[in-house]
Formats: sequence, structure tokens, C-alpha cells
Amino acid sequence: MNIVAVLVNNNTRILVQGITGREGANHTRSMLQYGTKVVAGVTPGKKGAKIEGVPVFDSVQEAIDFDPKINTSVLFVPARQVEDAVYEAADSAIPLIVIITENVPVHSTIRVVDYAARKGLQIVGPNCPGVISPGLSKVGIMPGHLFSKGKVGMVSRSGTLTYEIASSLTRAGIGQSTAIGIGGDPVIGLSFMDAVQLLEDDPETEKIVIVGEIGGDAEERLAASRAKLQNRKPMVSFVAGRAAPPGRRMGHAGAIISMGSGTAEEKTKALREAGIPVADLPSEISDLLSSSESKDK
Amino acid sequence: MNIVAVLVNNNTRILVQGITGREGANHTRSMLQYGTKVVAGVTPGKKGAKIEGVPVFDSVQEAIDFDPKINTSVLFVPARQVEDAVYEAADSAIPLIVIITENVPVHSTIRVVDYAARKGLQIVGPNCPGVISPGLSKVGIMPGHLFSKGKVGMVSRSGTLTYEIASSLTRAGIGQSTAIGIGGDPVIGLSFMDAVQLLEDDPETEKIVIVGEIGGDAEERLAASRAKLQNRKPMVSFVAGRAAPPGRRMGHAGAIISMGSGTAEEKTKALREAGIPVADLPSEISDLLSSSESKDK
Amino acid sequence: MKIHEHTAKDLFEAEGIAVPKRYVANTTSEAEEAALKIAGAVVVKAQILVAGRGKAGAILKANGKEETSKAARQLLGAIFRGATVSSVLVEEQLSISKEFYLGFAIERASKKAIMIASEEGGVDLEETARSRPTAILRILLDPLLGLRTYQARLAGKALNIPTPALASFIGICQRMYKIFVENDCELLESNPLALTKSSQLVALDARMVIDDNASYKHPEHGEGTEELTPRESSAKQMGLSFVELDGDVGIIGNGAGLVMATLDLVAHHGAKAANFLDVGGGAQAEQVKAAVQLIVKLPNVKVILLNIMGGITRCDEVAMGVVQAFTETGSKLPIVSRLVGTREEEGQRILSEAGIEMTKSMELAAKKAVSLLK
Amino acid sequence: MKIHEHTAKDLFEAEGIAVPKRYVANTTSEAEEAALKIAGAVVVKAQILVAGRGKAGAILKANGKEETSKAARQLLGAIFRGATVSSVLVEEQLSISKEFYLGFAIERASKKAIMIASEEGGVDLEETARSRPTAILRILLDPLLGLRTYQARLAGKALNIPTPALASFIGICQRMYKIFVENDCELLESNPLALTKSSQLVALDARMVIDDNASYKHPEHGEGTEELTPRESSAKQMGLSFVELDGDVGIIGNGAGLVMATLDLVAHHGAKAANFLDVGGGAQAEQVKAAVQLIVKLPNVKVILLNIMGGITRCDEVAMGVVQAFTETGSKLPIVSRLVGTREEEGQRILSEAGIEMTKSMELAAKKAVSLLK
Repeated sequence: MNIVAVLVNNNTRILVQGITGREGANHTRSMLQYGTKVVAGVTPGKKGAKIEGVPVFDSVQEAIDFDPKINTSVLFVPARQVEDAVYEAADSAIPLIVIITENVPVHSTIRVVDYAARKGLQIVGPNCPGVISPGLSKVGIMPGHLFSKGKVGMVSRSGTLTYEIASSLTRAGIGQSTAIGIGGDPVIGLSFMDAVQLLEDDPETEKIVIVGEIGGDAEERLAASRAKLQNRKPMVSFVAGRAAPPGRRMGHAGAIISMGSGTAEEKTKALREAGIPVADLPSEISDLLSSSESKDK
Repeated sequence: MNIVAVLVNNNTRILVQGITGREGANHTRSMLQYGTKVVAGVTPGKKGAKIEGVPVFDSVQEAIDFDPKINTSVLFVPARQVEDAVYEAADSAIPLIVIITENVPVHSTIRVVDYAARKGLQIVGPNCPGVISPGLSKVGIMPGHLFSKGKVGMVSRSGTLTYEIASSLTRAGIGQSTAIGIGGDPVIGLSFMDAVQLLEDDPETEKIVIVGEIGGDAEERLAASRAKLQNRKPMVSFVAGRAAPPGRRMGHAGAIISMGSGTAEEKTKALREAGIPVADLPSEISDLLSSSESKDK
Repeated sequence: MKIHEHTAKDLFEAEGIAVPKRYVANTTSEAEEAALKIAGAVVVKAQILVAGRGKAGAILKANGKEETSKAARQLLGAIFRGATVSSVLVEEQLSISKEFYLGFAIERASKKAIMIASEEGGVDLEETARSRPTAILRILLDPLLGLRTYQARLAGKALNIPTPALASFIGICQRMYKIFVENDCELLESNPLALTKSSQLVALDARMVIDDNASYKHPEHGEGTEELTPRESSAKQMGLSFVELDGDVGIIGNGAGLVMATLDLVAHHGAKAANFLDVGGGAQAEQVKAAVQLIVKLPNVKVILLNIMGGITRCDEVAMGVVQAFTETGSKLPIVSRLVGTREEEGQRILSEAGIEMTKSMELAAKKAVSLLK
Repeated sequence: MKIHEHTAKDLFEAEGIAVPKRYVANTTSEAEEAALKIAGAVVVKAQILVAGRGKAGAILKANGKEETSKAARQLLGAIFRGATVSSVLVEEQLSISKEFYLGFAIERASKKAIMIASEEGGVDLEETARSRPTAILRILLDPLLGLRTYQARLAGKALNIPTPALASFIGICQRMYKIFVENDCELLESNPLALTKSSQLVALDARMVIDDNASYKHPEHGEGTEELTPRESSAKQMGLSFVELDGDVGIIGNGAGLVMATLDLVAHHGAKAANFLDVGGGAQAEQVKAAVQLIVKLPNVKVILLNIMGGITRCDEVAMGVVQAFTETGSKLPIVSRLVGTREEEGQRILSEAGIEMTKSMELAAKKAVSLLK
């Protein structure tokens, strides 16, 4: 596996599954413009085509035969093809598989996440914006110009909210090491806790911003695990959905307060009790980051 | 995992699944008489019973709670319960699972062998006599008195033929380090090649006897792999079924010459070409062993 | 998508799980007929998609034609927790000796399906979880192998299922798991799963929730619009992620997290949002237009707050959609907008030319929108 | 257990795989009726469980009632490779543009099921394997996930399935795999899987072998005794592993490997065994008695060779069974025995008292038995 600088770096060589679709093609262009090495694409039946100069193949194996150094696949295939596309990428042992597609059936996600885990491969997503290491590589759909190179790592369940916060950090002169969009589904490959651990272990990251939202208890579990840590990087957080009513899905499949749990209040409380400041407004994050130095290591 | 001296040794602590059945109970007695540490048994619904003084539990987990040092399970459960019983043992992470039961559906075997492999556990069998390290431990149904402690390792697809050959070795004053009955089914957990490798790596084993039979190409693959080895322990072999007709199953589910392959002639030829003597008669094995010194390392 | 009790019970029955004798009745006379066919004590249950029907009084006991008729009359057309009863299930009453809980759900933390079982059934599982968490058994299921026999057997033992009913319990677990996976359920539960005086295990209730993302695989279950308001239904068909709320600030944004944060900002400034509306990534003018038209028509809305952080979404497309919607509807509602990202200059120009005010940040936009309420 | 072509095709059809229009005929007149219903060129195929029917002349082409009748008359009652034809399949002839091979099997080395496919169908796969091994595609299948869509798609591409038929090919692969697993098959193949001139993929032949160890799960397929001789059938019912051979030394032993080695020894000494018979582990007197009675009645047998290496098997039980069988049948056949292991003294004493000779080793026993033939 070739994952340094947290998931993606300038050795990242990308395969785009579903490259000939509208989203696949658009984001291939955008990734290339950012400097990301998109080296091949796959759309069954479209072998021989080129998208932005990137050769298209019928199968993952053909793409790997073309460029054996492919180490990441990013998926734009329709939701009902995601399960099979992940199996295909996993059977070619691609170590990092980023699923951008939304509306993937949760039972499909459960199966592919399990399958990848037993092969030692990492899935990010589904329903996520991908991963960006500003200046190095962008694997996904983030608008690169809102990000800037720096020392703050980000983990987020939300796409546009990540862009919002990253752009406010950028305006405040605070650059980012890596921003990881883990996705808004109830079951995802790389978890909140796993993603934070990658940033903790990353020498390029000095502080961490986490962006949570209602639904599930990933934030609470993260808070509980960090409360025990002796040495930890300064962390600040934001939790979306304080005004959301219970029992209604707020856009993301995972953003739902159900059976009375998963509220923003609980998450905020758990994070604060673990010593992690929670911003009331997105714009407060840069201030909280600046003042976070002293509280942690 | 606690597997030294090839699969079983005097630290082997055995759970018997299906202990209250006729075979389970008889062989529990026989194993105990041999000195094997049979510490617990499982038969659902029979909790509280004792078989030869061994406590019976309803589940594998209860047995492990009773003796956390259990490191081997031996299965005597009926064929149609084997699949579930293996899952239960595997989910309790028992590192060695020996399936004595015969007539297990091959699709069940495929699933449990795969399941155990992905958990890093070892299955021996099904349809096998088990494993014996004379003087140390016997896990299975071999008649212990026919074996004697020594330096010859044995791997065999057949039960009674193993006893036959072991007893002739014993009479000739040649003791055995470990005898592994891998089983007579087409799909088995520990393969011929894996078992031989264990004996190659075992400091207690100086020479190796393999007992093959018609069906499949395990002997041919073993021969091909050994032909490449520089240093190898002396090996002699026997192949049963020279007189068997094609297309008929000779007792074992795996002992069938099908589509013209799997004949004793092919196996004998492959073994001899790899420099492995093949005995014409079972009784010749002890002589071949004595004269095998010079040919190999 | 929630599934009605009677549909779930039909699936249970088809799979071989014992359920009480029962009839769906859409009218009082159908309920009377059902009572005559069952000929004994019955339960009349409102077929609505809300939980806690018993507490809400939506489940009544009756005996004979007269009482059943009365119960049906009382329920049909009534509204419980916002849901109108259009049919009832008339079901035989059984003699119960014990009630269990058995369910299957998705567990986020383990990324797997789990089986949940409790010896204390017939009561709210959440309450049991709070008061006696150890009374609830959670069994992790291998995503590929599913529920194994030994797991079901151990659960049955832990629940003190009597030995003669143990094989039946194992079968019910396996069959419910099959229904759970084959129907792409988020949740499938029987509460209570009852042991009758004759030692039979019967699913007295059945609750089923299908993953919306998989509903395309299960057209037999309809489109899941029954729980939605008419506006939510039509928004769903337009591919908009829309939830009606009870405030007066109409919200349009892109991205679930950003829209949630926008709602939070409105609340932060002391007002309430009239809705959640995510136009999604890469929305075209047409879609934005539909979104604005939807919000404009919400009865409570006094001001509209537009918050776009364009990544995939092009600001010019958004702006065109907004302008078209206002032009076509002739709406005079005030609108506060924040529009940044891809093609933001073009977008901002289009909005300015239409006289729509721009703000520099989502926070200022929210503050301004709330201030316009006064 | 081999399954008849017509049964396998019914399973294919039920699963949605296209198969030709066809009728099973047990009589000539049924075959004529079938010809009339199909109304066109037909193929008349003997329903026997042996491979290579085409080469053996057990598949005939016909057109119209007369020719079909003639073909059926020719096949019904005929014997091909030892199998008597009791029914034929009358099947429409299709216009074929290309023939493929598609099959599923168990691969010992990988311990998994595999899909086997070839662009060169309609011919013997073994021959293709020998002459052009690269023309055969082998795809390993995950035991829990099974065949994945992309694997089937790649196979279809490798086989040059025309694009319009690719989706159909993928479906056939998935359906055949489902049949393969659900019926516990050792082998399931369609050879040829044909592409018709109208670009349809049709399974022209279907071969299915079910794992004997799993036949209890599939009672609908019978007991699999059709391939066995009457004696083999009755031995199977007694739990004996028995195969009739054409020599004159009757063999009884315990353990498949030991019995095979006993057969080999007989061959080594220049004679041939009349049978393979494994009484199994832990055989009781009753079972041994049945085994001996079976061997005694084999027409060719001139001498019996008993070889027991008792582990689980008790020598006294074996000896009692042997003596009882001889007593009851009154057989005067010579018997050479070798009996060691658990309770060997008792066993040997029982045999000696009955006047049965003992030898010290299986090799001496085999030599002695062969010498008695002369």
C-alpha cells in the first residue's frame, strides 16, 4: 500500500470507475486541473474512448495492466452498480477505493465494506466528497480552490459544509494538511474515528477540525475514545443539525435523529466533556483553532 | 496459536463437539486413555452431563469460558450439523478445528474452509482420522497403540491405510513424529502440500511418508513443488487405487478417477520424476525409508 | 420507507412464520365480516405508519360483531400522531403466556446488521434499553454468512425460550433475517413475538422499514410517499431532498450539512426554518426553479434564504433558476442570498440584475433573513 | 448423483434460462405427438446418464412424425455404454450461429467453486483442454459472494459474446451459478450454450451432477440409484460402500484406502477383484454379515479376502458377522482373512473356531487368496 500524507499524496495514481458519465467526466477534468494523476478510467463497453486525454477501459484489470501503479480508485458509477464496481476494484487489490456515489443501498455498503476489510483495503464513502491534500492531490469532488496547503486536518460527514469551513479557514490564513470527507451514510468505510486516527498519526497535521452532524453516535464514540488519550493534537468541532426535528432524514441517509438518539445536543455535550470545543457558528472555527494551542499537547 | 510439534502436542487442550454421540463418547474415552487433554465437550441441550468425566456444555463459548486454554476442537457432529459447528468454533477463534465427520456436503466444506482461512484458523478434514503425535497427543480416532514415538512424519488421505503403514513402521522399529490424516474428501482444509510443509518445518521430523490415493492432483502438485526444492527431507510414498476403475467412487468422496485424470499411474509417475520413491506394497515403505537417506539432504 | 403491519405480516406468513388469523378492513362492514370469520375475541389495529399505536389508543380489543364494528368505527378516519387511519387490521386474540422482542437492524458502529432480542417483549425497546440494558441481547451478523444457526440457538437459550419451542424460535430468527436482507430493510421487528399458551411462537406485531436507497428494488412496496406531505411527495419526485417544518424562513441550499447548518443559523438568530431543502450537487436551473417555486408556495414562508456553496453546483445555473421561478410565480417574497463557488461572478450578476440582494457569508445571510421577519 | 438432461433443463427454464421447446417421450407414440407439437426439425436424445451421447449415436436428428417415430424406436430400449434408454427427449432444432461452453465445478486445488467457459463449445471440453488449453477460461468464485457481475461480464467479453447478447450471457452465468449452489452440484454445465441466428443464447444441453453427500437435501432428485447395479443399490441402502468389478476375488475391508490397497495387492499378484467393499468404521456384526452375504452371492467370486485393520472397528464384531453370514448362507467359498486391531484375539478365536484361516499380514492374505484361485 502506498498511503502516505494521509490517504492521498503526489504518488496517488487514480483510476476513475464510471469515467464516461457526466459526473465522472466533469470531475476527471477537475481533478486533472488540480494536478491529480488520473491515469485511467473504466466504463464497460467504452474501451478505447478518452476522457480529457485519459484512456478508458472495459475492466479494472485492463486499466491495471495499462498502469500497474494505480493505487486508488474513485467511483462515480450509478448507485445500483456500486457493489459490483467495488468488488471489481477490490479483486484487483486497489488499496484505496473512494465511493462518491450517493443513494447506495445500505446492505450493499455493508457487504462491500466487509469484503474490502477482509482484503485489507480501505473504502472511503459512499456518499462522500472524497479526500484532498491541498497542493498534492485531490481524489473526489471538492472545489480545490477553496482549500490551501497547511497544517490543519479535517474530517467531515458533510461535503459542502466542509468546503464552507475550509474556505473560511483559507480566508483566515489557516491552511489544511488533508481534508477527508467520510460521507453522510449510516454505514461508511473509513469511520470518523479511523479518519481522526490517520490525522493524529500524520506528521503534516498539527490540529484537527471535525465536522459532525445529527444521526448515529460516531461523534460520541470519538469523544469517548479521545477523552482517554494522553497526547493528542488540538481538536475543534462543529455539529450540524441542532435545529433538525427528530425522525426526519435531513438529506443524508445518516442524518436522522431516531429513537431519541443522535441529537446535536448529545454530540455537543459529549465533545465538550472530552475537552473538544464545539463551534456555535462555522465561522468560529478559525478562532477556536487559534486558541486551541494551550489546551492540548 | 499454540501449535508446536506439528498441529498437536502436550499443550493441546481439546474440545469435543458432538461429545454425547456414540462416536464422540467412544473417542473421548480413547483420547483420554492416550493421555490427550480432553477438557470439555459440547452438545446443545446436554449441558451439565459428563462424558468420561469431561463436562458437557450447550455452546462452544460456555466451554471456552470454562477452560479459556482450549486450543483445538474435534468434531464428531452429524454431517448436516458440521457447517454450523465449524462457524461456532471459528467464531470463538479456536485455532485448530479437526473434522472427523464424513459425508459433509462439499459446498458446506468450501464455505467453512474459506471462513476459517479468513479468520486465520486451521481446519483439518473433513472425513479424516485426525492427527497424532505419538506419546504427546492424539486428536481424532487413530488407534494409538499402533503408533510409536520417532522421527518419521506421515501425511495421508486415508485412515486405515495410515494405521496399516504406521503399524508396519512400528514393527520395523521406525517411530513416528506426527501422523496427519488430511481426509478423503475432494475439498479439505489442510492440504497435502500444507501438511508436508508442516513436517518439513518440524525439527522433530527427519523423514516423511506420504500416502496418496486416486482422485484429484494433490500428489502431482506436491511432486511438482518438491521437484524445485534444494533442501528437503527424505520422502517416500504410497498411492492406493492402481486397480480402481475410472468414474467410480472408491469409498472416499475424493477417490475417483474422473475425466481421465487422477489415476494412480499419473501420480506414481509424477512422484518418481520428482525423486520420491513410490512403494509397490505397503510393507516396502520401511525399507524405502531406510535406504532413502542418501538421495536427499 | 415504513411498511404497514399487515403487509409485513403477509411477508412473515409467506416465509412460514406464524402470525394470527387476520383481515384488513377498509370499512366498518368489512370489519364486521372479519369479526364473524374469526368468531372470537379480536384486536382491531389502526394501519398507520407511526410507532406507539397502543399508547396512542389506536389498538382496541373487541369481541363479536357489535364491538368490532364499534372499534372499527372509532378508528377509521381518526388521526393518531398526524396519521389518518384509512384501514384497520382485525385480528384474532390469542392466549399468550409470554412476550418476547425480536428484531433486526443496521448497526453503524460495527458496520453490520445485528439481531436484537429480549425476554422482555411487548414493551418499548427503548425503555428496556434505558431501564435494564442487560435484558437486551445484541448479536452481530456476518455480512456474507448472515445469521448462523448456533447464534439463533444461543439467543433462544438466553431468552429462556422453552425447549419445545426452541427449534421454532431458531426458524423464526432465520426467516426474519431472510426477509430483512431480501427486502433491504433498515429495521424488521416483531414486538411482541408471543409464546401462546399452546407453546406456539406467533408474531403478534410486525414492523418493517425499508432502506429508501433500495426501494427501487422493491416496487411492490410502493414509493413510500404515505408518510410524506403532498409537497414532500412532489419534491421527492423532482429529486429534491425536502422536509416541511413549522417556521417561517424558507431555506434553499446545496448539500445536506450546509442546509442543516443554515437551519441552525436561523435558529441561532431566534427564528425557525419553514423547511429543509437540499437541491443536491450539480443542480441545473430547472431543478432550482422547481425548488424555489416549492418554497414560495409554502403557506408560512415570510422570507427566503438561499445558501449556495458551489462546487459541482454552478452559481449561474442556480441564479437563473431563482430568477425564472420568481418571474413565473410573480412572488414578492423577500429573498436573501449567498452564492459562492463555481461561476459565482455570473451568478451574482444575474441575481443583482434581478434586484436580489447578495450577502458575503451564510451567517450574514441568515442574520439578514431573520431581521426581515420583523 | 447424475441428473437427467430433461430434469436439468426444467430447472434451467424455471430459473429463466432459455432452453429449446421439448417433450419427454417414454414411447414411440409419445415421441410422434411431440414431433407434431413442435412441428419442425427435431433432435431425439436418449435420456441416459452417460457422457458422450452424441458420439455413441444416442442423439438422432429427425423431421416430422415419421422420422421422429423411427428415431425414437431406434433409441428406446437400446443400450449405450451400459445404460438402457427408457425415455427420449424430443426437442426442436434451432438455427445456431455459434456454440459456447459454460460450466460450474468444484476445484480441489483452490478449494473453491469455479466457472469454466470457452468460446469453443459443442465439443468435448477435455479435448479442448488438451489441444488448446488457452481456449478455456477458469474463473475462481468467492465461496460466500459467489459469481460477481463483473466476472460474468469479463467472461462474456473473453468469449466474444456479441454485445446485444452480453446482458443475457451475464444473466445465464448468474442463474446457472444459483442452480449450481442451491442444488449442491458437483458439476453443472451447458455444452453447447448456443447463440441462435436470432442472437438468442439457448442452453442446448444441460448436464448436472449432485454431490451425493448433499442428496438428502434434494429428495426431489430421487436416490441416485439409476447408475448403480441392483446389488450396488441395495448395498447403498445398507450403508455399505460397494462397487461391482469384473474379477473373481471378493473383497471385504474397512476404510477406503485400505480396501483400495487390497484391490491393488490382488492385482499385484496377477488376479482381479470382484468388487470394492468398505464396511466403514465401527461396523457391527449385522453390517459385516450383510456385506459377506452380498459378496458370497456375486456370481464371479471364487474366493473371499477379508482385510480388517480394526481401530474403531472391533474384530470380534467383524468375526461374528462373518461366521453368521457363512452359517446362514451355507456358502462353501474359501475365505482368507486378516484381522488385526481392537479385540483381535477374540476375533481371531471366533474365526479359528469356525475353521477360517488367518494370515499375518494383508500382503500374505492377498497372495494366499490369489493362490486359491488356481
